[in-house]
Amino acid sequence: MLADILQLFVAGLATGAIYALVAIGFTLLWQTSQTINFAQGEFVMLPAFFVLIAMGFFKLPFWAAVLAGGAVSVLLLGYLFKKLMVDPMIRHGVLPLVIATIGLAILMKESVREFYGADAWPFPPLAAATNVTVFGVSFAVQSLVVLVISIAAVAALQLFLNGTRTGRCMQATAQNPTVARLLGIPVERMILYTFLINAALVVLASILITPIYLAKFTNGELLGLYAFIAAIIGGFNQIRGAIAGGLLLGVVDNFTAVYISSQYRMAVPLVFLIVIILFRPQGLLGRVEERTV
Amino acid sequence: MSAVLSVRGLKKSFGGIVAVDDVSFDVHPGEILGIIGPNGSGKSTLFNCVLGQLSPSGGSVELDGREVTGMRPCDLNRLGVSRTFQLLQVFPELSVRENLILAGQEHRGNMLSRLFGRRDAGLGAEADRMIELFRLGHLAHQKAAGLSYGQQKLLDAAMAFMAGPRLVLLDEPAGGVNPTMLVSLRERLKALNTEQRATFVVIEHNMEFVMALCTRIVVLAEGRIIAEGEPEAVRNDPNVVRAYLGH
Amino acid sequence: MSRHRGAIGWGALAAACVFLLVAPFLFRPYGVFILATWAVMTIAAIGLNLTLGYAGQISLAQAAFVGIGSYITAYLTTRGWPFWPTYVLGGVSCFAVGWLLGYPALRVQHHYLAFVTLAFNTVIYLVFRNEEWLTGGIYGITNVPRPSVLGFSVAKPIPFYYFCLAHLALVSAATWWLLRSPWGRAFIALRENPIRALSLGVDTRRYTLIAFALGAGLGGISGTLYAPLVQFIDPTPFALGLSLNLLLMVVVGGSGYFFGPFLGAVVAVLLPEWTRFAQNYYLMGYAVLVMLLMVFCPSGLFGFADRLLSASTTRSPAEDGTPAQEAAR
Amino acid sequence: MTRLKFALGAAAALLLAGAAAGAEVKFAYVGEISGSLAVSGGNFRDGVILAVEEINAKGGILKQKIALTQYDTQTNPGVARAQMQKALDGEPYAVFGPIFSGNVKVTMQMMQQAEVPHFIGGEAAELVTLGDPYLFRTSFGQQIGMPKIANYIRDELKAKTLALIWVNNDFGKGGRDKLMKELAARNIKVVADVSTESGQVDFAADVVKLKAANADVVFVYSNEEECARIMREARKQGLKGPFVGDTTLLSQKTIELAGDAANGVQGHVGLSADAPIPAVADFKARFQKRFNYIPDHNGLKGYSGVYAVKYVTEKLGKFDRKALAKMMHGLTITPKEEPGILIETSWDNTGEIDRISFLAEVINGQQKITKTLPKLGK
Repeated sequence: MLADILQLFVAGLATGAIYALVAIGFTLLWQTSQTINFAQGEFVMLPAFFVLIAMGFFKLPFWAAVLAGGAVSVLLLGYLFKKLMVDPMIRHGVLPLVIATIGLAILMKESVREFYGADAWPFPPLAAATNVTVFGVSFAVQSLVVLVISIAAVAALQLFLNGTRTGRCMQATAQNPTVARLLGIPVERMILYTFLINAALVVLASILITPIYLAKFTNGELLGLYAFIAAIIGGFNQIRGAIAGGLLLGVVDNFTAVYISSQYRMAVPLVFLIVIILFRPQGLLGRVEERTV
Repeated sequence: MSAVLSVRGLKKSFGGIVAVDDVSFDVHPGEILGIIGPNGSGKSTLFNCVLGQLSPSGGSVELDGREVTGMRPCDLNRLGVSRTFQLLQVFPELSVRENLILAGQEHRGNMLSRLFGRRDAGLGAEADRMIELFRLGHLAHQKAAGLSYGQQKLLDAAMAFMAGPRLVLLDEPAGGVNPTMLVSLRERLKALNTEQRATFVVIEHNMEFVMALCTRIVVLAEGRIIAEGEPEAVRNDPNVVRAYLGH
Repeated sequence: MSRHRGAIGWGALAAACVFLLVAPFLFRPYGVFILATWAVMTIAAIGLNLTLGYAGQISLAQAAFVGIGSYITAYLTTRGWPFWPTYVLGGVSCFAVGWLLGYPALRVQHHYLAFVTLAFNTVIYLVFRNEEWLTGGIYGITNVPRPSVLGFSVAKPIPFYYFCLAHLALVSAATWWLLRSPWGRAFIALRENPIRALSLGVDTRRYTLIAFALGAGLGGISGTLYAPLVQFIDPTPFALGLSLNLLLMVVVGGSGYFFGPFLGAVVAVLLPEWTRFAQNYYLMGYAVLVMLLMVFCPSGLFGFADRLLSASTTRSPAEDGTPAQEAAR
Repeated sequence: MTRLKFALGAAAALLLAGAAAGAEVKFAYVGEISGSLAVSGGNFRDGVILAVEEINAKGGILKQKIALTQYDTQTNPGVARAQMQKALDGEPYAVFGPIFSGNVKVTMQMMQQAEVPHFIGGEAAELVTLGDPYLFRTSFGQQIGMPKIANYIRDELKAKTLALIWVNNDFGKGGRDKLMKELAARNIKVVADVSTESGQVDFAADVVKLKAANADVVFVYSNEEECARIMREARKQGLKGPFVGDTTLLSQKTIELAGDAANGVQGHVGLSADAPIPAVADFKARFQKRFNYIPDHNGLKGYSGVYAVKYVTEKLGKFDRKALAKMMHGLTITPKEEPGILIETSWDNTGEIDRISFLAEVINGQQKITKTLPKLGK
């Protein structure tokens, strides 16, 4: 019993950590450029395939492939995404961009399905698929690795944002671009950085989960949705919030499936979310975004 | 004579900062009361508390002797209190005429009659009268977005009078309006004051404007009333001078 | 100049109407079915446009309402009910549910609201799928009968197409009329500046609920037509995808423009068909087209047309409601 | 990569087909190319393509080349109906697909009216009971597979209790409901009934539930990659088997994805590209060469379906839909008569299909057929 709970908890954390990684991206983009990226899930799905292509087609060793695929992804999902889609549209409010990203999601999914194949493909794991058993509970080394690496990544990100000048400039930009501009911060560049960071995060997420999820063109669908939920629960304007939201969601989801209903598994976290939003409209750890009178 | 509006011990604090501190004053029928004070003296906050835009932390607001503290703005408006905002607040996508009709429609009939009744809610004539009064005739059918700043200011003010209010609170009506326009605006307000027996409260920076327009003046500083009385008296009040110079 | 502008609007409208009336004689049954689908989806999109385009309240739950409408009609007509009562019931119950769903809208804003509605949609979908005793679960409801009007059956493709078209005309007329009423004015005020509206006596709370409920109601109506159109109902069509698709219709067409949804639905329903010449690539082609559309006319097709026309003419009276001007409001 | 080449190739082939018109017989694939059933649909479609290309290479049917057109239902009944209408407007000789049973149901009436034989991939039990004389299965319905499995669980495994984990879509739910009935009839108690989502990746919670039930047998009924993930999680949590499944659980794809975790699973294999039959192995090789991936049983379904049409049409000596449908009923085709059928196959007069099937077990990464179950007819 207790073992089960521990089991569920850790498994939930591992999945939640991934949601968190992706949710942080959501949050960053929203903060700095009011971008809601409905293709975020597909952003995680794609890099794995770049790696597979690099390995299968260009015959690179795994790590080289990861670097190559990562670089391509950051260029595509970070730089080009901002230059070609966000920049022309952002002036016109949130909705057109949302629609465009929905289109982008379809495009990415369909391209992978058509050019690489519809079935799931195995992906080389970062750690051996073995388990460690700690008092009666066995944990997959993989999920532990996922957990550790994502925590490390988040910590590094926080260190960067709070510890370095650029990081602080980015935060200033996030809090209030206008003021930041007045302070002489190169807002445009800072925004670009957030897009690159987002791309880096999804690449990391992709490398971490694909060995467990298996590489498949539909991987993005649920993941993107869950990451979005996590970001919202967390308040959508707080990195800490996104993390909390992600972990919370992962754990709640697991416990729901066991102790409430597996048929309504998808629904419970959402209802839970509605309740949170109704009683804390600014989200779990969110700041209130004042609306000017 | 009994007050149209009487504010008693009104308080509003945001976290630690006290923006409005124990403010009390009356507004009498037919008068034009000016509220002046340096920036950040809590004028607009006071307004927003009186009008239910913000809920006051303490004190009470009475309209014709009826407690209306913290009442929703739309209900307060239906009781005959209308206002303008410091920043421009017209509806850019609606035509001038539509803006005016909107400003009045919620005072006519009920939801159903508004749905099934006349398209202009029977306010067409009234709207045209306002358009005349504020010299907006040639613009009647233009989108508000197409108006100049001054013209929008006029429209903004005109909207406040559509429903024949008992009490009108104007938040910096003169802000950013050019001198000539300023004169015509002042005339309009005086005219309305005499014709409609409408009562005004005016927040304003522009001293000339206030002195010329108002019959009585309340001076705020750091959220407290430091002086109150006839324009002349206030002008010479040492506290007021200090407050403004000290600013 | 407003003449010329109006002329363009009315001309286009007239042409479109004529086309829709003669369409069945130009196309094979497949084309007629697609057009009927277009009509049904347009009704749902008009509803969403009320909520989003006019009242400025984003909703990602429209598919749920289409679903509720569909299931009500499917469930009852397959149990011997005549169509019309289910039609009314579908619209009314969605109106009611929409009203309730509107309450969160009073508390939360923007993406939070989008999210509450998104969550609602997911929950409803799971109910459709899991409550087999009621909805037939994943087996769905088969052989939904097509109604008859005054004893004249519209089961055949062409009559049913005209049946859907008639409903679309009805809904459009009603919406047009609604938007010219003080309600329409209040909706726009709600979208552009709720705080000012509030200070002018507009009970924003009530109008928000109404906007939500009306949008939902139209979703339900379109659902009650969707069931007899496809004649088989299962949960899959009513997942989040359709809600996003409807959002796409509204935004691509031009949210807040009366005729936006009509064009948006053309893009969402017909475009994938036209791109099918690209064989396996048709969905990609569709996606790319949507992205380009958003990049080049972010205010939607009507926003685009409106800009072109305003460029060629000066600002013009917004009184007599020509499409172009209605669009402009 | 090769998919790209193939796609271009297909496009080119299409143009050519258009150019070299002449005597053609129209086949249509109407099924799931995108959407949640894209994998099964894609397999089925590629099976059809392979068969069509082979037949055309050999000069076609009755000297007429087959012109194949594809229609994507997006796994959505509304779209399916539209696409089927579009296909019918082209007056095809025979239609293949859909795979999604919902899409079969929504199009059935139209097919009946149009009197076009259609060879479906849907395995939902009730499809053949709706009285459509033009409907033919390409693999047998769950109402035929499940009794075999239930018997196996009772007789071979001597199980009294069973824990069931299934994917909540028309395939999983349909099979689950059937199996429940059969188990009840053999009074085997279902002590855990765990529903999972298609595309689900984290099965920790579900396996915890299975463990808690601690049943004699764990029955896994889902699509290949979910099966693989379930098995991995089960091994991880040390869930004791035996693990029983039908077709998908024992498919080569599942084994490839699950690795060692798949070892020891056993069960029933209806139609399988791994069947111990030279013709099937040969088909698998050709398919893999052509499309660069391993077919699942849907590949075989599409492939053999096309050959059934070829066989019957040539027997009739003319293209006659009605006659084709009539002849199919109660027909048995053996590989001797038509190699393309791969396995001896019979259709009864409801369009239900009957084939031999297998009991198998996964032994160090390989599916080993332990027993061949005869056709029900014999």
